[in-house]
Order: sequence, then C-alpha cells, then structure tokens
Amino acid sequence: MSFQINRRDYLRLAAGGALGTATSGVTLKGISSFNAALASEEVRVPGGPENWSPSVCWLCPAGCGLKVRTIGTRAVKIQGNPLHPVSRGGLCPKALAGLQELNHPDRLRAPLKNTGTRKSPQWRQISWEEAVTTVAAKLRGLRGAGQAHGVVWIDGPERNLRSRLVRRFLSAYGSPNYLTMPSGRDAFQTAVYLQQGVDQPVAYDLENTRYLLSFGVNLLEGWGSPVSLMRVFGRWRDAASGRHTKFVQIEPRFSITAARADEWVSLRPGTEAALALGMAYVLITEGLYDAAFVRDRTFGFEDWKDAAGKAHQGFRSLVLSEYRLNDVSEMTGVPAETILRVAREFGHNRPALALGDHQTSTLPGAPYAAMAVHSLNALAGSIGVAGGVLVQPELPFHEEEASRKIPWPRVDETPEQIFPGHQLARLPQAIRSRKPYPVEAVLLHQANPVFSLPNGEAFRQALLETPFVASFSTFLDETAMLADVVLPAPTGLEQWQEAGSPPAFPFAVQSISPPVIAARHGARQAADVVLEIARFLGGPVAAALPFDNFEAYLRKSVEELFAAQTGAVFSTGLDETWNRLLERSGWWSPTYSNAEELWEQMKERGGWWEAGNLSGEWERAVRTPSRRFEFYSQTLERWTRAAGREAGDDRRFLPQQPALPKAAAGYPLLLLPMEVLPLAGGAGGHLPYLQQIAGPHVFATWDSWLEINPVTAHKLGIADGEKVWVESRRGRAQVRARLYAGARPEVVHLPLGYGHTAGSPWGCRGANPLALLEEQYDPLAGLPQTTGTHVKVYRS
Amino acid sequence: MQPSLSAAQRRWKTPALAAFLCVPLWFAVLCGTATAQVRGGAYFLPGDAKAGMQTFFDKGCARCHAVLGEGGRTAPDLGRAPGGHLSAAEMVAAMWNHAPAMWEKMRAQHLPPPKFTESEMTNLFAFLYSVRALDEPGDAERGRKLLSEKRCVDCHAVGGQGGRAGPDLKSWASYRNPVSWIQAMWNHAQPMEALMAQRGVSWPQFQENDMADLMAYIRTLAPASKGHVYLRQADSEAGRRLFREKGCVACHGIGGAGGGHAPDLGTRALPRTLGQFGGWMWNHAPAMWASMKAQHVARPQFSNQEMADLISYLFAERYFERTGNAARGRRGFEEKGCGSCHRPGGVGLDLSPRRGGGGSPIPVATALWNHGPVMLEKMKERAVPWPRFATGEIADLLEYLSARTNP
Amino acid sequence: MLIDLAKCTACQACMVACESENNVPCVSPEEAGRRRIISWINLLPEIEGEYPRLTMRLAPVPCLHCDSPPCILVCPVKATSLSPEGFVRQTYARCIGCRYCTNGCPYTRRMFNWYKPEWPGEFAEALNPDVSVRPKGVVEKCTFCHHRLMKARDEARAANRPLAEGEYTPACVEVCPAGAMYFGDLEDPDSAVAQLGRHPRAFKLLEELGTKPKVTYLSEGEWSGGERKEA
Amino acid sequence: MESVRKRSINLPDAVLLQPILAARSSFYYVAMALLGGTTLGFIAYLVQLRRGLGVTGLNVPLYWGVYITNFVFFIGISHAGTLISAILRLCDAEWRRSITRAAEVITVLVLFFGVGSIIMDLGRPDRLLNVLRHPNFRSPLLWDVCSISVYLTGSTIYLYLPLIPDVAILRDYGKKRVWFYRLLALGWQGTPRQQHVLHRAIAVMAVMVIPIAISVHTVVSWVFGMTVQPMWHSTIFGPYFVVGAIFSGIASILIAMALIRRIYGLEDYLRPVHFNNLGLLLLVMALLWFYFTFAEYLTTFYGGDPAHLVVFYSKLTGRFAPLFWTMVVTCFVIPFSLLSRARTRTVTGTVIASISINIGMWLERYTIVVPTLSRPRLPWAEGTYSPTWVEAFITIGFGATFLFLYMLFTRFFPIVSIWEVWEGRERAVPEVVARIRSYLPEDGGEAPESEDLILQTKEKP
Repeated sequence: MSFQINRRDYLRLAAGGALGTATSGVTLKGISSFNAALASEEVRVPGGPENWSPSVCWLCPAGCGLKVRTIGTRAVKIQGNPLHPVSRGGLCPKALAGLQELNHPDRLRAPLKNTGTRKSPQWRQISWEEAVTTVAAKLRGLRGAGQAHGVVWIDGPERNLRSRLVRRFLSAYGSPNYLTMPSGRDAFQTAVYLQQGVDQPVAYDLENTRYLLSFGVNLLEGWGSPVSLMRVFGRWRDAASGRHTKFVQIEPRFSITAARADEWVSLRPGTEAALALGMAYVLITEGLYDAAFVRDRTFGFEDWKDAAGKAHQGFRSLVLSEYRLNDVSEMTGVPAETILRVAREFGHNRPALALGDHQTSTLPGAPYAAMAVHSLNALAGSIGVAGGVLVQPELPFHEEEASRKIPWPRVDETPEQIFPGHQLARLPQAIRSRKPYPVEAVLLHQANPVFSLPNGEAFRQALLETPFVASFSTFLDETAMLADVVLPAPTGLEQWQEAGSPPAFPFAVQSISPPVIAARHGARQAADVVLEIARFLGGPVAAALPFDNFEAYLRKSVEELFAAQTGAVFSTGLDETWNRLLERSGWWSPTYSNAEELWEQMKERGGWWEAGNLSGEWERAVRTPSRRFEFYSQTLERWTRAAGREAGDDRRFLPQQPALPKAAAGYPLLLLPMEVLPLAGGAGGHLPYLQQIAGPHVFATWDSWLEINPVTAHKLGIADGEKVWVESRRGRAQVRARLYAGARPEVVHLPLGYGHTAGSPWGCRGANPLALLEEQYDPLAGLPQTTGTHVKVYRS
Repeated sequence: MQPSLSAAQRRWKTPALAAFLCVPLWFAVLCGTATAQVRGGAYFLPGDAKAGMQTFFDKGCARCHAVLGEGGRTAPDLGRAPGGHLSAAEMVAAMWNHAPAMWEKMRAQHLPPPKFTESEMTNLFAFLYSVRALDEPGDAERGRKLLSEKRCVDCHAVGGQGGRAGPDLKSWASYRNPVSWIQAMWNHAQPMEALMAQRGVSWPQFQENDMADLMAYIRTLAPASKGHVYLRQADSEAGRRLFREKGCVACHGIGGAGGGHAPDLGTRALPRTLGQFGGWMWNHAPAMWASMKAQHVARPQFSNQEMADLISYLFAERYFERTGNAARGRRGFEEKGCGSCHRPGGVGLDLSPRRGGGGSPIPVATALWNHGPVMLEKMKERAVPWPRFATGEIADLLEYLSARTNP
Repeated sequence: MLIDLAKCTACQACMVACESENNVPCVSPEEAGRRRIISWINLLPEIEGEYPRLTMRLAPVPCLHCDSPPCILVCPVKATSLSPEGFVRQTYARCIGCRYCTNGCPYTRRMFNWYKPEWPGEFAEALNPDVSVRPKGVVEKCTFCHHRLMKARDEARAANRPLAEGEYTPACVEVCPAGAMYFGDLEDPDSAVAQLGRHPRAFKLLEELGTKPKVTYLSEGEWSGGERKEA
Repeated sequence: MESVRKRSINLPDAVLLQPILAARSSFYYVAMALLGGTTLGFIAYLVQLRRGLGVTGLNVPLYWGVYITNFVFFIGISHAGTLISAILRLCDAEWRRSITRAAEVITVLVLFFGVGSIIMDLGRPDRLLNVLRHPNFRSPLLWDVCSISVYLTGSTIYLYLPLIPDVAILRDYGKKRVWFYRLLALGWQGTPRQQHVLHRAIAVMAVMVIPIAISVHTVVSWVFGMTVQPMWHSTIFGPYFVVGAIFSGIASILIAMALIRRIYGLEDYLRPVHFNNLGLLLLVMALLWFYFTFAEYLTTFYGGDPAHLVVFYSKLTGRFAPLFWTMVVTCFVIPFSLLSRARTRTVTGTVIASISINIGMWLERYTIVVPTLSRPRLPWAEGTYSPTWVEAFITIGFGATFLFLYMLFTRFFPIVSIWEVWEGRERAVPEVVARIRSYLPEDGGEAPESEDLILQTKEKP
C-alpha cells in the first residue's frame, strides 16, 4: 500500500475537477437556457407612425374630449383633450379604460342570428347584408301592416345628434317610441318642472357657487359629468386662491364623495327631505333667506288666497309648523346643532346651492323630496343666477317636426300617475298587457335594461314575448341574448362620434370627432345602419333621411351650428379668455368664416361650444304659470285636477318628507345600492382596468362587496372578507362582506354594476343588487325607486 | 391715402413698425384671431391685440394686473382704469408716470421687470387699447331703475308692462352688443323723436354706464326661445369706406382733417367704451339731426354690421393723438430735464435727430421698460426727479421728437 | 411631483393612465384575488374613527423617487439606481428578482412580475412602443414616465432649445381631472412644485424615515370660511 | 447483519467503519424514499421556473415567505457544526471527540441548502451571476454572498482537515474505493510532523471559523435589520440571530447524533453524557434565546412606534399569534422544562427538546419574515400568505436531499472521528489529568485521581 499519490489519482482528480466545473457551468447556463426555452422572453411591441387624434368618450353621457394616440393602426393611449371645455385634458378612469373595450376579447365578431328559441338561443354568424335586410324587411312588413307605431327603439347612452337622427327616423317611419334609459335625475327634474315650470335639463354653475349642500348626490362618483365636476372640485380647493367653496355631503353612507367633502352629515336613510325642510326652518326663523328673492320671485311662500278666495297654506307656515328643528333632528338622526350650523352657513354664504338629483334615485317618493331640496335653492335666491341652478342652454339645432303627426301615444306612458310621464320601466307591463297597443318589435341600441333596471327580470319576460327583437351591441349582453338579430356596434374610437351638452353642465357643447381607427370585426355604426334601413324602406322614410351616412348628417348639422352665429370652436385657454372678453360685450369672433371651415376645425379640435353666461335670464329659468318659483306647485295642482282627482290637502302641492318604507319582520337591514366611479352607470364590469380599482377604500377588486358596519357584523358573527348571503323577499345573493366603518349600523350597501350573467366573463362576477330589490315606484310620477328594500344578512 | 393717414404713418419710422404696417391687421377691438378675412388696404391700428394678450399673460403682467377682471388683483385693472379714453400716447404717459412706483412694488415681490421687443409692445398696446373699448356687463338693478327714471317706460313696454307707443324693449333682449342698440336707436330715432316731441317728453341723456346698465336689465328678460345675437368682428377698413360713403365725412372730421360742422370724431374727449359712445351719440342726436336738417343732409341708415364697422373705424382712429405740437414738446423736453441727459454726449441715449430717437409711443414704451429701471437708478444718483407728463404732454414730446427726426 | 390631497377626488384615473401608458400587464381576476395586481401608483386609504365621526384620506402614491432610497441600497446587483434627474430607475435586464428592494421600500411601491406578462385577446394591441415590456421574474416600478422625458428632451434638442416646464409630464399628472397633481423641476425654486412644496400644508410620506421622497403632498386642509384669498 | 460482520476490519473502534464497509438493505429503502422527496422538490422547481414565482403563495406585499424562512433556518442550522465543534475544540472539551464530525458535516451540507433556498427564491435564477458581475457592496445581500462563501470554504476545510487521518485509515484498511481515499488522504502517514501540522491547521481553522460563523448569521440578520421595516430594523438582530442559529444548530446535532447512534449502533460512542452536556448547552441557549426574544419584544413594545406595534400585536394577539405562541412553547417552554432537570436531560428528553426547538426556530424565522411584510408601514391592505404546494414540495425536497446527502456521507466517511477517539484514549486522559492538576493549588498535598476527586466531592453531601 502506497502512501503516495500516484499519477492516476491526479488524473482522476483533474478529471473530477474538470467535470465539476463543467457541470456547474452547464447548470447555470442550463437553467438560463432552460428558462428561456420554457417561456420566451421578449414581448416586442411593434412601432409605426405616431398620430394623435381627437375623439369623444362613449362610456358615459358626459362625452368628454379624448386625445387618442395611435401607432400605425393601433390605438395605444387615451388622454384628455385639453381643448375640450368639459374635461380640459383630464379624464376619469372609465374613459381611459376605453382602450380595453376596444380590444376586448369578448366583443362580438360578426352579426348574429338566433336560430334557436328565445329561451335557449342558438347563435349563427350571418353577413351584415343579411342582418340589415332581416331588420329592414321586418320593419317594412310592420309598416305595411299599419303596425309602425308598435316599433320601439331603446337608446342606451343618449347622444345628441345620433338621437336626433334616430328620432327623425322613427317619426318618418311612424313610431313615437324613442325610449331612453331612465336616470336617477328624473326625480329632481320632475321637481324642477313642478316648481320652475322648466322641462329642459337643469344645470348648475358649480364653479361659482360658494356653498354646496349635496343631498346624497354622488358628486365625485360618476354623477353628471364626472370629469368636469372633479375639475370644479379641484378649483374650489386651489391652494392659490384659497378654499372659498364649502361642500357638505349629506348621505347615510360615508362614500368617497362624503370623505372628500368639507363636511359629511350622516342621516337616517330617506330623510333628506325632512333635513332640507329643517334647514328651511332655520333659514326662515333666523331670517337668513333671500327675502327680496322670495318676495319678488316666488309663489306660495306665505299663506295665500286663490282667485276663489280660498285660503291656502304657504311654505313658511308648513315648515314652521311641521319641520321644527328638534322634530327634524329626531326624524333624521342629525344633531340639531349640526342642522343649525349648516343651515346658517348655507344662509350666510351666497351663492349657495342645494343639489338633490341623485344619479341613482335613492329617495322614496322622490319628487316631493326633490321639491324640498329645491326649495332651499329658492330660499337662497339661487335660481337662474351665477353660482346657482340654471337651465341648460339648448343647442341651436332644428328639431324637425314629424312629416306626419303620429296619432299614437308613447307605449311607456304612465297615465295612472298623477303626473303622467314616460317610464322605460313601464315597457314590460305594456308589452305583456298589449296596452295601449301591441309592441311588435324592439330595437335596442347599446341598452341593457335586463341588467341595469330594477325590473330587469320583467324586461326579460317581456322581451321573450316580443315578436321581434334586434340589438345593436358591442357584447352579447343579457338583453342581446334575447334578440333575434344582434348587430355588433363599434366602440367610440371606431366610429363618428358626437356628444351634446353633458348632464348638469351649464354650457351648450357639441363634440364631434371622426373615427380614430378602422372598425374592428366589421362592426358598423348604428346610425349608418339606420340610414341604410331608411334607404331600404324607401318612400317618405328615405326622403326624411337623405344622407349617405352619419358623417353627411353631421355635416349638415354643423351647417345649422354655423348659422346660429354664436359660440366658438374648442380652443386654448388664451383664446378662451379672449373670446370671453369679447363675448361679455357682445362681440363674436369666430375662427371660421363658413360652415366648411367650422366643420374642419371641429373635427380637428373636437367640437364647438358656447361659453356665454346664462345667469340672470329669469325667463329662461322660470316658466311656471305665475312666472315665479312655486313653493306651492300650481302645475301639480293642475295635473291633479286634470287627472280627475280631488286636490285635497294643500300639502300635496308643497314639498314634504315622504313616508319611509317599513322594515319587514325578519329583514332587519336596509339595502342601499351604491354607485362607485369605476362602474358608474352600472357599466364597466367587463373591463379589467376598472374591476381592479372598483373598491379602493375596502381593497375590493374584481368582486362585489357588502359594506357592513363592523358593529353590525360583529353582532351577526361576520368577519371581514367572509362570504355571506344577502337575502331580501325577492331573492338572495352571495357576496363577500367588507367591514366598513362608513356604513350605517342598520344599513348595508352593495355596489351597482356587478353580477352580469352574459357578455364578458369578466363582468360576471359578484352580485347585482338590483336583482334583490323589490319593485317600487313613487306615487307621483311613477319613477322606479331603488331604496326601501330590507334584507337579512347571514353567514354562508 | 388720406392726408391724415399719411401724417399718421409718417410717424412710424422704426423699420420694425414699418413691417407691421404692411401686415394686414384687424381693428383692435374686433381683431379676434386676426388671421383670415383680410381684404387688403392699409390699416392704421398696428399690432395684433390677441397676440398682445398673449404677451400680457406671458410677461407676467397678468400676475398683478387684470384686464376686465381677467388676471391678478394686486394692481389696477388696465381694462378699466383710468376711466376715460386713452390714446396710445396717453397710455405711454400713464405707464411712464406710474413706472417708478410699480418697479418698487415689483422689487418688493422679487419680480424682475419684464423686457419687451417693439413688436411685443405694439401688440400689447393694441390689446390694451382694444380691451379698454369693451363694455362690461352693467348693473341690471340700476338699469331697471333707469328705465323709469329716464321715462323710457312711458312709451316702451318692458316685457309687456309699460307704454305701448314704442316697441317692447324685451324684443331687444337677445342683442348682446351695444352697437346693436346704437344701430337700432339710430335707425328708429326719427319717429321716436317726433313722438317724444308730441308727448312733450324731453330727450333723455345717458351718462357713462347708463347704457350698459340698461342693456343688462333688458338682457335679463331674454325670452327662453331665442338665442343670443352677437355682432361679428368688425372691419374698420369697411368702416372707413362707410364713413365716406354714408356722408359722415361731410360734417365730421377726424383728428382735424375733414368735416368741420360737426364734432371731430378723432378727439380724445369722446367716451372710452362702445356703450358709452352709443350713449354719447344718443345724447347728441337731436342736435345733430337739427344740424343735418339745416344742411339738408339725409339721415343715413346703417345695418348692424355697418354700424359695427363704422364705430370700429372711429375707435381705431382715436388710437393716435393728433394734437401733438412739436414746439410745446420741445419746451417740455427741456423743462422736464430730458434734454440734460438725452443729448449728444449726454449720460442718456442721444435722442437727437441724427441718432434717431424715435417719435412713436411704441419705442418710448419699449425703451421705458427695457431701460427704465437703469435710468431710474441713474437719475436717483443724480437726484434728478422722475418727470411726470400731464395729458397731451407726451403727445407733444413725441411730435417734437419725430419732427426732429423727420424734419 | 406634488399631490394636493385637498383637490384629489380619489377617482383613480392616475392609476389607469399609468397602467395604460406603461404596459402594465393585465392580471386575471384569480391572480388579482391573490394580490398579484401590479400598479405603479395606488390609492392609499386611511380610515379613522367610527360611524358617524369618520375621516378617510385617500392618497395616490406613486414611487416617491426618494433622494436617499432604501431600495437602491439593498439591491445586490445594482439593478436600481438614481438617474441624473433624480429618478429611481430599475434596470429590468439586470434584476435577479430577489425582491429585496420590494421589501426594503417602506412604501411598498415596487412590484414584481410573478408571471410572464400576458394580455388577453387583443389587449396587446394597446401596448405602448415607447415602454419596454418587462419579462417575468423582475421587479418593476414607477419611472415618472421617463420615456416621455427622453422624448420631450429629444424634441427640445432637435429644436435647439431648453426643455420648458410643462413640456414633460407623467401620464398620471397629465390625466388628473381635478388638477391635484403637479410635476416639475424641484431644483427650480420658481416651479409650481417647488413653490407649493413650501406651502404650510406640505408634508411627505414617512418623512421620519429619512428617505427624502421627491413626491410632496399637501394635506387636505380646511374650508377657509368663505373668504376667497386674493392671488 | 452477518454480511456486515464479515466485512469488519480488525481495528480498534472498527464499528465506526461499519457503515462504510457495508450497507443494510434499509439504507436503500430510505435512500429511495429520500430521493423521492428530492424528485418532488425538483418537479416543483421546474414548475416554478416555467411559470414564474406566481406559483408560490407570495404576493404583494408578502414578497418573501417560506424560501427565505428556509434560508435563514438552514443557515442557522449550519452553525451547528463548525461553530460548536470549533468552540469545543478550542476549549479542549474532551467529550467533543465523538460528535465534532457529525456536526461539521451538517454545516457543510446545510449551507448548500441555505444558498439553494435563495436561488429558489430568485425570480431570475439565470441571472445569478450578476451578483458577481455587478456587485453592489452596499447591499447586505451581497455581504451574505461574501460571508457565506467564505464560511462554506472555511467549514469545508475545517471538515476536511480532521477527516484526513480517518481517510488514511480507510485507505489503509478499507477495501473499496481505495483510490478515492488515497487521493483525499493527501499522503497522510501520521508522522509527528504531519500530526503537528494537522493540529496547528485545525487550531487555526477553529479560531478562524468562529468569527466567520458569527459573521454569517449576523449578516443574515442584517438582511432584515438594514431595512427600515417595522420589527426588522433592530440593532440586536445580529446577536439574536446568532444565538438562534447556535440554538437550532445544537438541536440539529442532537437529532443527528441520536439518529446515528440508533442506526449505526454507536451507543458506546455517543453516550448519555454527550446528550447531557449538549443538553446543558442547549439549555443555556434556550435561556439566551428567551432573553433576546424578550428584550426584542419589550423594546418594541416600549418604543410604541405605531408601525412596529401593528406588527407586534399581529404576532402577540393577532393573526400570527398561534404561530408565535407555538414558537415560544417549542423554543422555550418545552426545552426549558425538559433540559432544566437532570432527570429529563436524557437522550430521549434532549432529542424531544431538539425536535421541538427546530420546529420552533423555523417558526421563529417565519414569524420574523412574514408578519413584518404583511403589515407594511403604509396602511395598504393587510397581506396574507399561505405557502402553496410548490413551496412545500421544494422545502420537502430540500429536507430529503439534505438527509440523503448526510446519509451518503456516513456511507463514505466515518461519522465519528476515529483518530480523535484514539487520540482521546491515548493522549487526552493524561493530558486532562495534567491540566486539571494545573488548575489546582500547588500545595494541596497529593492530588487524588481526577475521577476520585469528582466522586468524592459529589458524595460528600
């Protein structure tokens, strides 16, 4: 045995070492190449010529100005159009998520025809020609059979010129039934009609207001024109000019709006009207109201006698007798000191404004409550003045009279209400009862009432019974699922876009923009299809719509705009200052000299608007019989008599706190649906960008959540993040509970916009609170109510 | 080219300004974007008012000064103060007189005085001059009172209430421009005068903002159905033509040229804003018509736009001071002590003819801003007081300087 | 950058703008449930109190681009560094994915690519060619839209002029509807950010840690009692 | 058993060579089982490589979880060997002779798994070499890289040096793989010079390895301590981690000893006194550990920094309370009650305590890593983390592979140092007697034999 190391050993050692080194090298390299082989590294983003084009956002009624960046044929970024007076370069998250709608994997790829039954549809792809012919032939058949009035068009997001085009088509065709999706603002709008006699949309000069009382209006979460509101909010709080506007949010839930307000007043749900009248009590007893305005410009403040000598109760005595501070405090659960302080501030800071038009109507008996809130505006003298309630100026387009008068009423009339109106929610009843006449065909344009109305299920049943249903839709949503023919609609970036003045915006705006990129999947603009159908129908219908395409119609409309000889194309701040200086003294300095130039400039800059100040024009603001703001609504009195009812108590024509719904035994909690900005309007659930950010305050993503007060949750043994059942008498749904200190102990909240059952699987998450709500309509105007449903919540 | 014009143009010596004269320009008040729609011909108000506004904001003037409420609030609103009409020369005088105090304030706030090129100053002047002619919305409440005070309501109904003799004033509510009112009153004044004489109502006189207040009140009555009627930007060249064609020139002179029987319309004593001008026209109307009658001149009728063009022409004319006197200017130059420095070999820039000191307001204003602070320092060192110029003195001085440079 | 919390409406447009500008991958609902969402700027909710006496602060928090960033200190491979402009930048190609920086960051503003980024359907159509797509396994973070700076600087250079204020803004600032976000050169004492940064309401997040963030916040403040301050 | 006996060599303590000479069939079963574990881990890692770290339970803000816990834990165990053996060697603790080897092997092997855990945790393991290409010496992680590699080198040498004479024995008396042993023996012949050099070398390495070992775990703790995260940013983390490391290290040795003793029938070599002595050491470490833990938490509590307190309470009363209190029980209550009494400081008692300690120490690492990350300073959503099968499999794979390699080592080298036992017999007894004499006063009369002395003093009361 040798104690020496021999050469072979050395060789072995060397070989081992080499092998080891090699192996380790190979391993490292191997892992790397292995990794690369398993998942390829680079995602190459193709380049191309860059372009910025203006467009108009299509995801809510506001129609903000977009600036879209395209690389080659791809749209890669949406930004705000800095020239657009509504958005001024800012945008809300919905608008930005538009790109995801454009590129959505679940978009309809071709027109579809249902070859199965309504209940279990079988979809077959058909050509556009076939699709349009199917619809047009159906319409021709109906018209030939004298059933033209039985055609109903339901428009989703209302637009200005497109809606005008469709209305023109329908009136030429012979149908009165142009229906739009209801808005929660309807209640306030009704109150404005009753008290101001104005049936045009109201607008608010929020920028100049000094004190804002918002009665549950979700001002920063999708109300009105969200971006312009956020801009105004930013201006209220500009560090340089000081914070001169106080914004008080009055609502039961500590919403994002409440959190961002200067003050949040929490109250018992549904008692907003009482609180408003309680504040009126303070204003009246302390003499803080605008006495001159009330004296000269209002009716029914003091007790009065009518022509027949009959004495009537006035607003003052009503408030003083029935809404005393302590009673109101009792009713609303708001401390009397708070009411007193806020009312005093409201009285001392002018112009002051009270907002009561919820996007999602949450006031039971809403028009009366809205009248109560609106009465505060009259007490503050804020009707038709700067910083107050204005009437939205009309756009200078001619509404063409129907070529022949249609002798049929609208199918969704509500004749049994005191205050008759039109309610889309009535349509299912009309279809199923075949009254006032049978509905033969329903055409839907980007409208999804089955999902977004409280009586969606009734809608579903009614559509199942409708002989013909066609839907212009980007997705195969719940309502499109019930159609015979589905026509894929392009997104806003792929079509001629236009939008009128946004809701509650105090200026007249008309946006127009050409398509940014070519339409995907052969989608065709509904307006173009309507024109094509008109051509197919021929005769007076074709004659009423002598346009090759929507672009031609827009061009013609711009000629009308030019003829109005006012306003200006969207421009920079400097241009606007200049225009403002001139406008104030009556000069108009257009940048265009003919309609063609106006058209080109509008296409390039995004649109036209009239920045003129409308405040101070009383006749625009108030058109009641008395030419005054009416605390006591004579209009309502007239309607009541016309409806053949006994006028009865004066209080029926004065603002009042409506009765609150009672909790049913076994259902101890009140369910209030809520709106969140990313899913405002109940849309957007199919877009990942928006799903990711829907509930930032409770860290909720991709799922609906039940907001429940921690104390209540503790009592029910519910932990944060736990799955629970929410059950109403109508149904139940499973959702994740989120303990949120901002929820009132006796109230639970569910966000709207969740729980789709069709469309994109991304939207089919969470629960739709509307499916839990009991159908309720206010007694005055038949407006659907989304509050007042009581539920129980238990662990699952 | 009219003699008065060539006289005016002779003053524009600086090449930069000569270039401006070649650029077709709008009348300042109405120049809007001042791009398209130029119909040729020479224009008299130099500069682009809108570009001037850009300068006003860019150079930081708007940090302290506002124009008609747009801008800062720490310094006077240049659209309103001083109250009367200012010609270009008077604007220079106002600037000059206030400059030391202003620079002092700016130093306190660490704001360096901005520097201007002559073209910027030209635009700035155009801007300020034109903005000052604009009317601001009046006080509706006061307007309402005026209506009864001036006994308008005796004949005119306002929204259905009042007299029936004249038209309901509400029908004018949608007119947003005072010129529209001037035009309407002008065209309808004859029957009205007759009626008033018949009823023994005296011709009402409108002072200062009366007219604007009146309009503001009538405006609140605008019917819901009607839109607003604005006037389009006026064309002062067309106005000049009208001034001749409609025969105004037969009686009215401008800056001493032409006319003679009637008031000179180039004088600075006329009101500052268009609305006030309308009031002034109204006030003088009976006298004028009497004189016209005496001379058998037909009363011309104007359309809305024609009236706008005409008035724009009249306002453009008044940009220049035509009353400058070289001899008085020379006296002033010496008395104020300018000559002690601004002479050949002096401490200041030689303003003698050979050196080309310049005689128009623009170079003076430009020089004031660009060299003024230094000059003020030098003057302080020498204990020379900063000279102040009364109304007209600057015009004289400019006339003197330009006369020297352009004998 | 400066964020005025008094003006912020918590709309989260900044978040979506950022994701869309910077090719931040879209995370599936399941992964989102596992907290794998990548967002370079996030809304930070702070809720205090009990019903009905509640306050909630919702502050958008991007990477604060600290002047003494803890993340840079701890990276073992120098994959993150301060750029000459003072941005905390990330070198994706060098990052080994140890996630030490994500833990070192007291603001949790660094995100990790748990998977290879994916864009379902045609979502990849909207990718921005100016921004590289990050591979899986690396850390990514807010760049203050550095690519925009490069572009603006190139344009300025081509036009032979200095870069002006406002010529370059990150996507989040650009889109803010309330104008609550300001962006500018902190070294220029006259810039809006520097001026507002001296406001009494100014504060910085976790300032006590000595990270010297370059993002300043203005606290919510209070109603000034109806008096408009003269500018 | 017969085959084992047949292959036995006729040498003193030949039983120590038995495992090398012949394997029982159970060895192969166990090896198969362990390799199965390795395979599981390997598959899990392949999945992770392919899809990304998303397959783990990690998320925002819980960027670190089981892998880092494993890393700290393994590095902690590595203190077992080298540090303990070095200290004992330097102290001339004679009872060390039969345990040093078992301890040192743990160190060397387990270090690989510590480093391996880090690699598992990397998002981009393919870029690992960037650590060398672009080192940032300001990063505690790079300090780790340095100190661990030094430690690995040092402890490998430290394992190897005392192995040389044993390898020589295998070379001389063994029948298998002689060439292998010849290579490793480096020509050892046991000459006095060689012996002198070896002893010197071992002594030098022992001295060197102690600071290195301490530095390693200090640096590991600094990975946490150098951030500003609540309950990581602590000055005592260095010694706290070192104590914890030694603590878990000793516990690991005890387990390893018990296994070896049991499986290879080395009851004669690994006697209860070894367990007793190590048990006492463990008791000291348990007390130290408790002291540090107490100090750490008390300081945090009194500091009252809200960010720290959130984490503090999440551990003491919140979501991590079960883990935390289990840790306290397993790291302190159980070991203390077992080890503080001589009656329970038996082989079984110490092993139970050791197993408990190792569970507890893993939990300790876990409750250091995870709670802090789940409650970041800014009030983002509270993070939750539960490891997935991938992490579990990789952990299992690591454990199994470690055991397999350890077993393999015992099949190639004597797990009890033969020459040291010989040396103990031949030289140490007189040396110890002499040494003890040297402690005693010179004029104490005739000193009794050391053993008698002990007996007498013990018997007196």
